[in-house]
Amino acid sequence: MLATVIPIAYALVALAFAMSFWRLIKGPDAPDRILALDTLYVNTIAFLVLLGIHLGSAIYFEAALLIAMMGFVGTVALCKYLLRGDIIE
Amino acid sequence: MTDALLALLVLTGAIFTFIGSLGLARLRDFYTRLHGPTKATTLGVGCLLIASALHFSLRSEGVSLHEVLVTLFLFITAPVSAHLLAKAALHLKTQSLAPPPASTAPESSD
Amino acid sequence: MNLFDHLAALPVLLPLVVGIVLLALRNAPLALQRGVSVAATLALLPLALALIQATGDGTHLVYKLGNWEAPYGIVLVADRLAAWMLVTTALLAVFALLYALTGIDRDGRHFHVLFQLQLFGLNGAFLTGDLFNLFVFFEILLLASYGLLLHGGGRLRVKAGLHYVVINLVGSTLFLFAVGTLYGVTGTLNMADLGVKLAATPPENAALVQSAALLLFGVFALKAALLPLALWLPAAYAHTSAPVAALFAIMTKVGAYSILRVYSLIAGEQAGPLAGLLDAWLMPAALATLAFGMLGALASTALRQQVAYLVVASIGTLLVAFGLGSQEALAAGLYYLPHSTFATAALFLLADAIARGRGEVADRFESGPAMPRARLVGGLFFVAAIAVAGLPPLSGFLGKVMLLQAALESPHLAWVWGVVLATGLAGVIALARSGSLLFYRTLGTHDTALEMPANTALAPAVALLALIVGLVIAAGPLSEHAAAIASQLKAPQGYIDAVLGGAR
Amino acid sequence: MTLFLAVLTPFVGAALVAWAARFGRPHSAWAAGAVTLASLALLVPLFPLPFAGETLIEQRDWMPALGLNLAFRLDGLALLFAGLILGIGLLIVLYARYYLSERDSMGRFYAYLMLFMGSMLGIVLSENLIQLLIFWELTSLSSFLLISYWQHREEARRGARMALAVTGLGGFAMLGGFLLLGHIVGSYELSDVFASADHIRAHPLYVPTLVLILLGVFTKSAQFPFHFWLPHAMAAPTPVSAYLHSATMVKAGVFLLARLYPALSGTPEWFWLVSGAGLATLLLGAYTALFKHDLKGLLAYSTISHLGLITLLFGLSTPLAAVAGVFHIINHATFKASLFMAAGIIDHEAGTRDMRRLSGLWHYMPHTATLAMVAAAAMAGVPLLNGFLSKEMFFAEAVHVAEGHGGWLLPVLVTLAGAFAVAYSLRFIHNVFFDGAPVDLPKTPHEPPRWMKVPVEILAVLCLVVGVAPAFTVGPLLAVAAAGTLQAPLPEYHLALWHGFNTALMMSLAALALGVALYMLRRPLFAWHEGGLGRLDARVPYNALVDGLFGAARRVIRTLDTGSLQRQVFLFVGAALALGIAPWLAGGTPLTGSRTGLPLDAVSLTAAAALILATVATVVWHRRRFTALVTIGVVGLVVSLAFIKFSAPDLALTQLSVEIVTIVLLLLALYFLPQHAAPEPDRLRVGRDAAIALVAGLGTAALAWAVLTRPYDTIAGYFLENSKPGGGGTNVVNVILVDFRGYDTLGEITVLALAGLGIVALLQNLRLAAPARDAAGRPWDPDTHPVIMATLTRILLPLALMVAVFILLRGHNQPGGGFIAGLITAVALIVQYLSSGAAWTHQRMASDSHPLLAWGLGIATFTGLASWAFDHPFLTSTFGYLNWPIVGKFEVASAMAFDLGVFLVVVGATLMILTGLGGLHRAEPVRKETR
Amino acid sequence: MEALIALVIGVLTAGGVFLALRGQTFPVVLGLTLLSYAVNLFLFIMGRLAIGVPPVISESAAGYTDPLPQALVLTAIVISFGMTAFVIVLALKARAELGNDHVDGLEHEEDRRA
Amino acid sequence: MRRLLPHPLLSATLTLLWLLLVNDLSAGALVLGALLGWLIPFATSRFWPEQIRIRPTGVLARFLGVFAVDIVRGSFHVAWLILKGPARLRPAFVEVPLDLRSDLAISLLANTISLTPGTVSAYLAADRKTLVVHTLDTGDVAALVAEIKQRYETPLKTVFEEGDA
Ligand code: NA
Ligand code: NA
Repeated sequence: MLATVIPIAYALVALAFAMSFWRLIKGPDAPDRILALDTLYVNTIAFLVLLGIHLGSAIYFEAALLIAMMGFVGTVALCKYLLRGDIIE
Repeated sequence: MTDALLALLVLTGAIFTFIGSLGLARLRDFYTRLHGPTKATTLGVGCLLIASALHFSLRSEGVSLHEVLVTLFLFITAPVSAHLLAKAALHLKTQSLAPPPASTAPESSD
Repeated sequence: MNLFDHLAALPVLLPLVVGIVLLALRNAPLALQRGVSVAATLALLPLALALIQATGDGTHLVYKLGNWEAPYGIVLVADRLAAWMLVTTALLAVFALLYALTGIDRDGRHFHVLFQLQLFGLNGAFLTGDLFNLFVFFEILLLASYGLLLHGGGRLRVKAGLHYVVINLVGSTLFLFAVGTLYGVTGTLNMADLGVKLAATPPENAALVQSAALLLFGVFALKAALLPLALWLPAAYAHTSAPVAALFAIMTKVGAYSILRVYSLIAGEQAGPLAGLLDAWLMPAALATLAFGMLGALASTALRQQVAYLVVASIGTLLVAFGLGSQEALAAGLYYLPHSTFATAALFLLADAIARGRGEVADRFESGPAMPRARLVGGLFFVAAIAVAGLPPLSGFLGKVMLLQAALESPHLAWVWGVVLATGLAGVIALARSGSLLFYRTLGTHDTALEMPANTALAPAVALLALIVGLVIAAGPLSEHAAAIASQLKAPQGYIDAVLGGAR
Repeated sequence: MTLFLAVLTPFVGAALVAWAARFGRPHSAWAAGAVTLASLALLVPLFPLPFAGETLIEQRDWMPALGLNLAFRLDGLALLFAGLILGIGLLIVLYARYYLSERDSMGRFYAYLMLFMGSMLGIVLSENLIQLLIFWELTSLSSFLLISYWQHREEARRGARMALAVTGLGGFAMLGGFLLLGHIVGSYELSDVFASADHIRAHPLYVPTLVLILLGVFTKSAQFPFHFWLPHAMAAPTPVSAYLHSATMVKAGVFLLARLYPALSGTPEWFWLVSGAGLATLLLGAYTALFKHDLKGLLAYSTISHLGLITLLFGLSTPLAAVAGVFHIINHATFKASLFMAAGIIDHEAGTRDMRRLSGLWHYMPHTATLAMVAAAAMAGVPLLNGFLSKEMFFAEAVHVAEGHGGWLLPVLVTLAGAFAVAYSLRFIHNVFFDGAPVDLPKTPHEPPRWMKVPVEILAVLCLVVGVAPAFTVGPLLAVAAAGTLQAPLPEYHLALWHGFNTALMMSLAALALGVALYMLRRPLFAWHEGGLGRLDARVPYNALVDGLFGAARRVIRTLDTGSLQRQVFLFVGAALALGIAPWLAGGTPLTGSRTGLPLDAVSLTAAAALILATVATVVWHRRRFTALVTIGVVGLVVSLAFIKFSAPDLALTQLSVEIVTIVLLLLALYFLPQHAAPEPDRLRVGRDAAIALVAGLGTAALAWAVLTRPYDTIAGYFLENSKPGGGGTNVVNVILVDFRGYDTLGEITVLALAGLGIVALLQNLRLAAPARDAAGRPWDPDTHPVIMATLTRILLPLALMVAVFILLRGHNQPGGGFIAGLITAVALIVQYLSSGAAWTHQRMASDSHPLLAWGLGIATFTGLASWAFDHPFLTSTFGYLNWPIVGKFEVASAMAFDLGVFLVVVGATLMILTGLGGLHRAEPVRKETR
Repeated sequence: MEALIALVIGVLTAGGVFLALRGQTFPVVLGLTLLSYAVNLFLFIMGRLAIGVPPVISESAAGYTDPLPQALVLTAIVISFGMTAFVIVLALKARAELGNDHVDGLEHEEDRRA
Repeated sequence: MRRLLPHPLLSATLTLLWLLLVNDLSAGALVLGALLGWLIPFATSRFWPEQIRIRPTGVLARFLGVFAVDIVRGSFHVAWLILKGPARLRPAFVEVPLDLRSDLAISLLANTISLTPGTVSAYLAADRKTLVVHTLDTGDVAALVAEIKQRYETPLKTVFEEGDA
């Protein structure tokens, strides 16, 4: 049953990725793009977890963990730039 | 049984992930778009992580709960990101369907 | 293992360790930092000489880092060529550093750390037997050189530095493409092993490995400042501080060294599809570079700029020798290498002293006030100019004679002779003009405010010129050693056996 | 050894002389005299040898590989020249002692003079051609110093540079000639060269060899068309002119003709080239000399003409002509040197050398006048003086050879030249010492100091005694010198004043008569000359040539080296493409190999599409900088996805962390860079760049494809096998990094440390204006550190640190390791800077990262060095398993210590870079943005 | 798949080269970043493409991909990170010293007026 | 005690998370986890000058329960709205007056709001007395504000601020 679901899941995640990316290109404003990038990061986490379940390997876990952290930092930095310009003050 | 549960979790997770991005793509202004990723996506990944935890705990002898860490991370960071994004959007006076209250536009530092 | 067994590794480890120590001592009194830095640089000399000694009989000292066999681990290989480069570097470094102690090392932060790590990079590049490791050490010596080049700052220096950095970053990218391709085809990175594997390249891969090897040549040509990739050098060298420019006299030689090292292993007579790979490219580029350098020397409007172009010319001469490729020609090039290094370095140091001594006009070719100690400085300039122009009786002349003689048997005879002799004359004309404008055409005024060049500032230049005199006096044994190096390069099998002996 | 010492003495003497000057002006003169005498004293005892028909050769190895030995030779020719150089040198030293004024530094003058003397001796005593060339060039250099001795004078500087350029040209040509000669003979030793004379003349390379060598000769001896530098060299002090430009340096050329006469002469090429140049020079010099108003100018052109005469003699290539040539070398040296010195005295006493102002000096300096007249008469070839004898022999040979080549032209021309010689000599005498009264001289002339005249007297007497009784005086010297020249038994000749009424005598008389007539007619002649030929000045084309050279150089450099980075990058990419593509053009190698690849899948396709679109977006929007930053973020994300997809978790982790840090860096930079990007300069450049970029893309894609579709065998297997047993880790990538190739990693962290240090150095006193508003002109948000962000990111810090430790510890066996852990730590701390500010963070942690770098590099390096203690090479790793109570069994590996070093360096460098950059804010009061 | 990855590398290189040829420092830095992505991918795939076989030794492993290129790329990533950081700061230094962000310090009209 | 073990609660949490992270409950892991659990707060104590006190009442537990449920509700709610399509949405900004004072409490409230039905905390007024919330689809604003205060703010206040005042 899992075996049948996983391809569908892959497809859904891929679509999600595509739509987030579309928003990133479309914009129109900087916040939209940052939000899209942030969402792309989370979509990637989803993909990695799927991959882990699919290949039965825990090797992708750290990547997911790292993306969660780094994606957040990226978002924070980008927003801070929009708000203050000087991100380390 | 567990297989069904796993499948269900995976599917739910994937669907929520999808819907989150769908909202991001479809909705009309930035503030409404913000909701999808912040909640749906986060929950979607949450489901997938739980599925993964379950999956590995069953496959190998020891329990696998480190997925909880990722979930925790996301649940702390997602709202903060959302908040900062909204704040930035308000600062940039991004076009909005709902009129932002006056209190969000303080006199700016020059 | 006693310390001698680590001999091949010491020239690399010493500057690294000292660099770290100096980093720890960054807040210690300047005198202490200088002491450590000078002592360490001086210590490189006996090490390098010991390596000359140890490799003199044709031995290859192979040092297996991490005790892993080649080609799996990285090996350091000290042969005659490596030792030769190390000695040249050590000698140059000592005097460049001594000049820096006149106060230039105070103009910015971390000078001594950067200087030691620069030596770490240089020596590492000369000793490594692994192609990817060569890339790593290129990056080390580049980044150190970025720091040194920009040391002190200033408008022109920063602009030149930016160009230098960007072009070298693009160069590094190309290096990786080339190394990658070579690995993708041969599955190895050890230069000796590459030599073996490439020699056995099947025909269906011929063009692939050829283009990889040529891309690699492109990188080395950039480092060596070979036309059309020489445009970064003049500004970069002309606008950095004197001791750094002096030290950089060896940097272009790293490119030349790499060409010699890598292509003697992978493109020698025995090298299958790669045999004679550079024949079509190296010689024309080298001749063009030589001509370009001399035209630059003629066109220059200030001394440091002129010396920078003379560096280009010297690399042109050097690569003409390597381009000829015969054992005699290589010997000529190898004898010329330390000469041109010391000569241009000395001239850079003098140029700085002159620029300081002439006040407002600095080293520009305009009539200015008569600088203090003009006789002494002028005399030194005269000698240095003779050296750089390759006039008798100094080693530049001997080197050129060796080169011209070696060209006698070559099909390029006419071109080589024509360009080398013509550029020689151009050099004389250019330098005569510079000297006459800098020292003779002075406005009678004796400006008392002018900075008197201190003995400490002139001594390093004097010492470098003394080294050149040494090259003349010991020309016999030195040229014979150069010939020995060349013969070792012409027979790469010895290197390959020494490195892969364990594995094969 | 003696010859070597004799040559060395003047060089050492130069230093001595300069030093002696400290004790007062005269001392350097005495020192110079002593040095000259010393050199002479060394040689004189050897002089008997050549007279006994022996040739002394001293040899010691120098560069055997090059065939360059220290080899000296003393034969008749060498003896003659050594004698001239030292003898006349002595007189010059004496003369200059009185000539130089108070303002002139004697030490410098005599030092240069000694250098020159040594070089000159070196030339004439050399046995090895390359060595000869070395001294040859040294004469050029030392004469540069001597001519430019009065460096404050424009004409002195110009004259010196011109002389150096012209003789330098000759020198380089001669180098070529000698190399060819050595190549033909197989040795540079003169003895061998003489031995294989016939082989040389027969050799296909004979002509180029000859031409190149003659270029050297002609430039040095001021032969047409290279004669023009000599008159300009007259800017030198007169003693220099007397020495270099009459007796010695200009004679180096003819010396070489004589030296190589046995080896090169006797071919038609030699005959026509040498005698042709000689004749032209003879006539041109003689003619021009007459019209020079400057005393030294006249002498200069007369010198040119006499050198032409000598050259012509050697060109005729009959033994007798050679003898005559040698003889004239001697005579010319004596009378010309004395004339120059006389001219010097006149200049010295009268304050001018302009013959239009100098007149009737007889009344003021009768003694000097007498000496000058004797010498001038010798120059004119008046009987009873030495000049007459050699000129007789010259005329005779001219006639004799002309008979051979059946022409009357040569005799006529040489007679004409003789006539002009008579005329200018007459002018020298009449115009200066008689011909009315002087015209407003700067000072009233009188006889010079006693000792200043002595050298002139000696030489004048020599002219006379040689002229009267040649056989008893110069005879033996000439014989031995001629023998040395010919390297063969001498021809039949006898030196005498009277040979009866022969053609030569007739020609001499004709020359005398015609000469007097020419001088009588000088007024119309001058008018005619000034109207025509006088206008010609060889300096004009020379300057045009030199300026042309500099101009051309400037143009070339200006067009090539524009100081544009874009051009440099373009050239580099172009060169790389040329190099990479060239081998494929030959054909024969298929682009696609035999290996079958992996199937495509939807997810990869989506990701790839996203990456490609994001890349395109970055390129298209690179001027909308913030947006470009977001799109390049996607590129990085997908690249790390690719790493994951293709089994490289470590790479993915690294890429992800680096990605974010880079974005933070770029944001920091963006704040200080201009908010608006400048518009593209021109469409053409954009098109050009796009084209080359496209080709580069295709190239790399093709390269990747070519490799991916080919099988290969790799050394990777070894790593997989030995990772666990040999390296003690199961994460092979990490084991390679910290063990198999730990040396690379050591270098890599050094690079990182260097980046940190370099950046710190760059940031030092870097001042940048902080923009007050964003790109759209909005003021920044007043809320510096949003509470919610600040509070919650603080919660993350301990979590992140824990994850970092986790990643660090497991690195050896699972994806992770020091580098990633370091980046995580750094990022965790950077977030604190982002959300709570630098000031706030620095209250809570050390702000100086240098110690981290030092410790990191230190730990890594000393872990490597530790293996020395166990007799292993640098970086040899070791590992073992400990079993502690409760904790249980766990691994300890030296590689882990190494990885800890990596960790510390990464944290240190990253913090150093980011905080350093972050510290740039509040650099100076906000000012208006400029791009 | 091989063709796809080759295409990706090609696009990254083309973009990188084009941006590296721009006149302002910022796009040049972006270009260098793209180039480093391109070459890192290139170096990585020199070990050929393999899915689900990471080079981490374990009994359950189906096989291992070539670990060496991965190690090389790791080193390359770190180095290019250091280089990028340096060039970014240098760009700021240049902007301060040259008064503008053109790689050759060429001023634009507005600045001459300013 | 305070200086040796600055944040006992944090230490405990970290030790637990470490065990999760390493996926291993062996003694070794526990020791190392405990070590880190002590070391990290110790090293970062200066980032946490103030002691976080939590009233260990059931309030916290109940709050977490509510929270968990609301996340799921929130997600389904949003999902439904998205699928329904943008046309039907009635987005609005709502100002929620705050009783909470401590940064931590306010931040947690903001997060909670963002993760629960139809709301995202968009803006915290400079005086920290009002939190501006964006809602996706609102009829009765007052009801929403009341719900937020009652459902989330009150428990958070009891947990983090009772007794502080
Ligand atoms: Na989110
Ligand atoms: Na997030």
